[in-house]
Amino acid sequence: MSDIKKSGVSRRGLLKAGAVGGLVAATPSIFIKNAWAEEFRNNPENSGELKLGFNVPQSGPYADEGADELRAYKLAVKHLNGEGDGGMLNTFKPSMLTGNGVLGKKVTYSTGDTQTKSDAARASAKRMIEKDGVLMVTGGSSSGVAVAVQSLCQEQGIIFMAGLTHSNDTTGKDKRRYGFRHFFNAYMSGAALAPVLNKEYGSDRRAYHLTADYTWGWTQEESIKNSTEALGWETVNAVKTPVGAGDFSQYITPVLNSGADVLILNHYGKDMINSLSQAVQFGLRDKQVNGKNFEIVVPLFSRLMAQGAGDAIKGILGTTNWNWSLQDEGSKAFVQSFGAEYGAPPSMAAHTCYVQTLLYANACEMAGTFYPPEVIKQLEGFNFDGMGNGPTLYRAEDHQCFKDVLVVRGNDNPSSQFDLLKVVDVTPRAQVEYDWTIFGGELGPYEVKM
Amino acid sequence: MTNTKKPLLNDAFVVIIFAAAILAMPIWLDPIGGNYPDLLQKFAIYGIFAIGFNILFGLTGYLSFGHAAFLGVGSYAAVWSFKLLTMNVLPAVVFGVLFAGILAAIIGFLSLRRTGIYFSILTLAFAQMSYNLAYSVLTPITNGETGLQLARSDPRILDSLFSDGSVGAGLPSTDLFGETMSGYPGFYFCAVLLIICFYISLRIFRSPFGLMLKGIKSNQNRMKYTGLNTRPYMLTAFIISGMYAGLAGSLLAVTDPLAGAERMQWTASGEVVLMTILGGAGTLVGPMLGAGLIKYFENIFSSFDDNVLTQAFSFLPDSVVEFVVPVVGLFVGSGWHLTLGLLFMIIVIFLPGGLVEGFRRIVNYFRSGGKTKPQSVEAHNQAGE
Amino acid sequence: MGDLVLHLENINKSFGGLSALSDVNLHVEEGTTHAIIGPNGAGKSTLLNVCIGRLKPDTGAVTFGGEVLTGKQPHEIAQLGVARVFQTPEIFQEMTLIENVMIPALSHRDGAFRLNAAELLSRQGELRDEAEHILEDVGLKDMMRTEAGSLSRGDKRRLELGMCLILRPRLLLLDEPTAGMARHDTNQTIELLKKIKSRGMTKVIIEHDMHVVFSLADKVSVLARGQIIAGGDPQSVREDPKVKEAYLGGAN
Amino acid sequence: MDAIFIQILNGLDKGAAYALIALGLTLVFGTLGIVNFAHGALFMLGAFCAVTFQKLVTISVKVRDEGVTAFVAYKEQPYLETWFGDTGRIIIDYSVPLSILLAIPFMLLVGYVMERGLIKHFYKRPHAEQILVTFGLAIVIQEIIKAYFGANPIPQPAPEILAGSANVGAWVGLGNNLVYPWWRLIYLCFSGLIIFSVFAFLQFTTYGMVVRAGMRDRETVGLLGINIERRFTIVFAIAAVVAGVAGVMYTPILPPDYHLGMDFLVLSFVVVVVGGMGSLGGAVLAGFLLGIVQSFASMNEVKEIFPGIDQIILYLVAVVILLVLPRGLMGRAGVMDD
Repeated sequence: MSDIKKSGVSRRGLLKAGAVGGLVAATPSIFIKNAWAEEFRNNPENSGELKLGFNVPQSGPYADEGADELRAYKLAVKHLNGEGDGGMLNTFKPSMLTGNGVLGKKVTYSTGDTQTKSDAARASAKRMIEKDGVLMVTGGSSSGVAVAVQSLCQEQGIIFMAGLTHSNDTTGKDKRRYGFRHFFNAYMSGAALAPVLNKEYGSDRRAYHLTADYTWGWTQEESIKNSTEALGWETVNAVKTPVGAGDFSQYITPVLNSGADVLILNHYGKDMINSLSQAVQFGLRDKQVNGKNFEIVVPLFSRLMAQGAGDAIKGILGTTNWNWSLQDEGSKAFVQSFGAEYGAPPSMAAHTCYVQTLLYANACEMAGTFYPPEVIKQLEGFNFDGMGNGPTLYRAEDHQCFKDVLVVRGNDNPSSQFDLLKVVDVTPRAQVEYDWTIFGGELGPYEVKM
Repeated sequence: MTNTKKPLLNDAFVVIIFAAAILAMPIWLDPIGGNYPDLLQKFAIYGIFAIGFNILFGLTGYLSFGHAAFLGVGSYAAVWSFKLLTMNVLPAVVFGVLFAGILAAIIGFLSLRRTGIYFSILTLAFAQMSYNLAYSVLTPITNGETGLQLARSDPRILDSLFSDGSVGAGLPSTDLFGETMSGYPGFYFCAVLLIICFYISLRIFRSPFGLMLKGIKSNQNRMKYTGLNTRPYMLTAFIISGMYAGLAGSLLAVTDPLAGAERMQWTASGEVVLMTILGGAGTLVGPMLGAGLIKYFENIFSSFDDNVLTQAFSFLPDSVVEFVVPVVGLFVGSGWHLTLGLLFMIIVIFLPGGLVEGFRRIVNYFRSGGKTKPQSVEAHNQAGE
Repeated sequence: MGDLVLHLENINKSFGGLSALSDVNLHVEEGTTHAIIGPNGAGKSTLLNVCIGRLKPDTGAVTFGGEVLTGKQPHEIAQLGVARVFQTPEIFQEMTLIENVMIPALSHRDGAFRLNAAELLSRQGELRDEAEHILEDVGLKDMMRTEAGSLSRGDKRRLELGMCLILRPRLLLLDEPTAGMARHDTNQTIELLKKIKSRGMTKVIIEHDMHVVFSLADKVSVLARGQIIAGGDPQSVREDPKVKEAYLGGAN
Repeated sequence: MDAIFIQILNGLDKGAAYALIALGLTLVFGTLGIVNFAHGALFMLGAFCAVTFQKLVTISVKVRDEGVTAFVAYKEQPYLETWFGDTGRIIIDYSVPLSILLAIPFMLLVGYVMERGLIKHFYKRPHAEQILVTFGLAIVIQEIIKAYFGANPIPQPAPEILAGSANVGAWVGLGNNLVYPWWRLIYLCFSGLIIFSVFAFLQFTTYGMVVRAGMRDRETVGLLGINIERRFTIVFAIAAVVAGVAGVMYTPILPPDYHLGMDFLVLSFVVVVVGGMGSLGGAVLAGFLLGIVQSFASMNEVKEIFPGIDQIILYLVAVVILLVLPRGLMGRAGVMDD
């Protein structure tokens, strides 16, 4: 732990720091050594290794998801360093990655716990940046954390490759030049879900929303509302529920006699598991309303959530970023090497984290330097394939990846303990694209003053 | 804490030692991996928070479970000051302290009508209401879950008066007359404030006012029948303590201009309670030690993954490493909470009175030439509720 | 003898239907020591509690030096110069003796509230001298740095007396100041109380021990079943047959 | 009318959960004077008794899914089913109610060990230290659970026959549209039963009399002297069992995870204090009151007038009650009010 390589302290800052503290002597002279040499923060040129910061929830409700993300990161590091079977390195196109580290430097990492709290996540990211000297931070399992860490990274001049974050804001209102999101967003969920909902449930439906009362919930509600109303659905009501409510009965019972025939649960994680299990207990799925079967839709799904909800998830429609049962070459290679390493299939969070790491590494190779502005320019507008989602574009204007979106259904008759979601439809990329200006926000500068 | 018998010189000495120790943190924390700006800042800031909490809890025995509300309000006020007025940190700090003080006056006025656990639950309820509202309904003011952040388009009225108003391509950073308040300068800024806060706290402990607060803790009835109106004393202590929390909150925003609702959650209130008890409630430096220990665990222990462990134990034979790393791994990295929980239990079981009591015992042990002395009554009472 | 300072007029107090005080009228002259005696459960402590504002009477009023005490907060009553020694000493157990006395000393100087956070306790030389003086008076000066909780019961009571005296009260209420004390301690306390008698404050004293009553009291009132049944100078009360019947019984 | 009726049911159901958690807490709080921050953890341990029991009865033959080669994917065929056919299936189906049989002895043991090993030494310590040590213990318990069971909630289905909804509307003559899940109705009855048992225990047994005396006046109980320590242990163990079975029965409503205890911790303290320290009846009353108030505050009609009221209603009601009634609904003087 005596890693005292101090970085990111400019000479000017130091002198004044001394003046402010009135104690120049108290500032160890060891800081000053590196301060001259670097033209950008945490330049790995001197150290011979590229250090990445994996900032994932290790405690709190998303700890399992975080653990899976961490597994994926470790796997990615292995593959980048030429260990293991290479995974998606073999299918990723166009790729300059050779399994020889990045730009000849061995990839190492540092981990931290976001606790799924903005403050803790930023503190953890700062530790990685200030103490461990990481050049890129990645991970996370909620939008609040992603937005918070992303803006921190912008200030610090460190690239942030978001993990699981689904809010439109991450690459909309709160987008940043240094932040990139491979995961899809609420808008895309809505756009992808709409045609399937139309096909399955028809265009004459009355929807009732229960929405987690915070920013992600609202953007998702809005996106789903827009796309279902475009189908001709009517929105009966949209009710906000407190985060972590636990027992949702008082929100579910009014649905019973509201005249709605579809319940849309804009919840994630534990909230979704609870509200869905309870809605099923209240017999919503056995109901007939307006002569139609009552349906429940959960726009954002993950396998871990499906596990928590148990039987309640069976037959429920939703979207997901990726699923291990996909049969394209990239997915197969990834599942193969992940499964061989850990004995279980990767979650969608693990997938996005793995892909993000590879994308960053590749951009460095393409730029021929670790200098962040150059790396960013390589990622912006980057077209790639072979990463499990078909041809994908990292849109330059908002740093959002555009790719096909999976519509899935909870598996009625799973063939194994992991076989919980069944891909119903793949909504092609063209249908989920949108004009980047609709969410506002601005990316900010490439160069960050230090 | 029999303060009447201590000469003033002693106190000046205490402050000087304290100041030296705080300002030299970058040096002596370096070997244990605690030397980087963010953690140093957190030590100083949560030190202020805990010292302030101790003025209420340590002196009067009133256990507030809602102090995070003041921390949060301090942060929001500071960020709004950055957004609306200026990036200079001084107004932000002033507003943070001011708003926290106002909120503390309101909450304190109502909550102090009750004592004991009823008081604790009242403060908890107020803080939880603040948190829940900030998280959802008050989003226009607090920006909800995402947290209140700066934007390039913020008005910053005062800044635009004195300069051309252009802030360059990126977000402006907080400053103290030109000196950026992130990194080490930010730490020194916080450290100086911490030292001032410590001095104020020491003066309160040593003042007639402090004696009155201790009297309230000891016997509220006697205070009343002695002709003292305990309510204004309590309220003042509550407000001072709330302002400390507000200062800490505003400093969180100064070093990192973002304010999130979770700062007001009960877990944050509980954290400062734990810090204070862990270090030693009612002692001068105890709360600061408790704050440092908890923050160190949260930031450093949580980062020890298999990688780090394997390196740390690389002096051992491989076969031993394979065994040791997973076992130790249970207690660090993602298991850091477990260690923290165990630490709470061990300290409170074996060291009633917290860390400070531990040091006292060590000192006593050496003074008495190796013979363990029965624990002094005086020391025991500092731990009191 | 001086004017009447303490008036209790038609005091009634009952607890859940049980009458503790009924129509009590009591008048205490300035500068006297007025003893209230009576069998257990006669309502003596309730009477004192009504005086200091700990209990609110159902009807009736307490006036002291022209001020109506009824309805005032305990601290307001105390600020008017009413101090009380309790049956179980109410002291600051965790604090040293000197601190115990400093608090009332500050209260006497600063009033009910003053934001004296900027001062230093160690700079209150005058008050401290006064406090030490009082401790000397009650014979506890040698122990001024020990913790009050570790004192014997008699010493605690003396400390509490000191804490009251430093307030320079006009009226001092003493609730069984010698209860549970050994004879030697009792005599000491009597001496102490006699000493302060000469200071000219009014005292109301509740006592079981007739030895104490007759050594100290100028006037005696007898309370039985919540009512004053007799009053007057000690000698006449001693001879009142009603008192004998209700209280002294065959003891004499 | 329908909506009001159903919200009352919701409120009662919620209240039953609150009251059950608060009941054990107030027993420990009011009688032993221990501020037990690990009480939520006991509730969570109870819930994990159900999980453990389910895992035990579903120990399975693993039938490998040969279609998946990258890792071992399998379908589970519980031994109980293969060996005992329908009987086995029924046991698995009823694993939640049956797991009470595991939870009662286990929680008794946990309560006993916890009291003898830890709490005992803290009776005379300041509340602050009780908080620190029990909070530490709660973290330790929860981290151990996390290490074994992970952080993800684990579904615990109610028995199939109870999985559906009862037509409560027809029972009370409000039409056929009012349904309520069987399991929630059972939970309501169950908590009524437990509350009744605890009260009966306190009312009609000698142990209970001592406990009640203790709640009224700890000093007196201390003076009674005879083996008071043993009784304290029993009280603590009973509180643990109450929390535990409450946790077991709640699992079909809320799939348990390791953090469940912390989620309920603050709430249970609010309920206990609003009910008033040292009063069992107060805790139960406060539980139901807060449950019903919360349900009504969540109605759309109310939320339209006061947006976000459902977020704060619990605390708002707590504040109002505590400001109006100095010792909560039914608190006794002298219990933890200084």
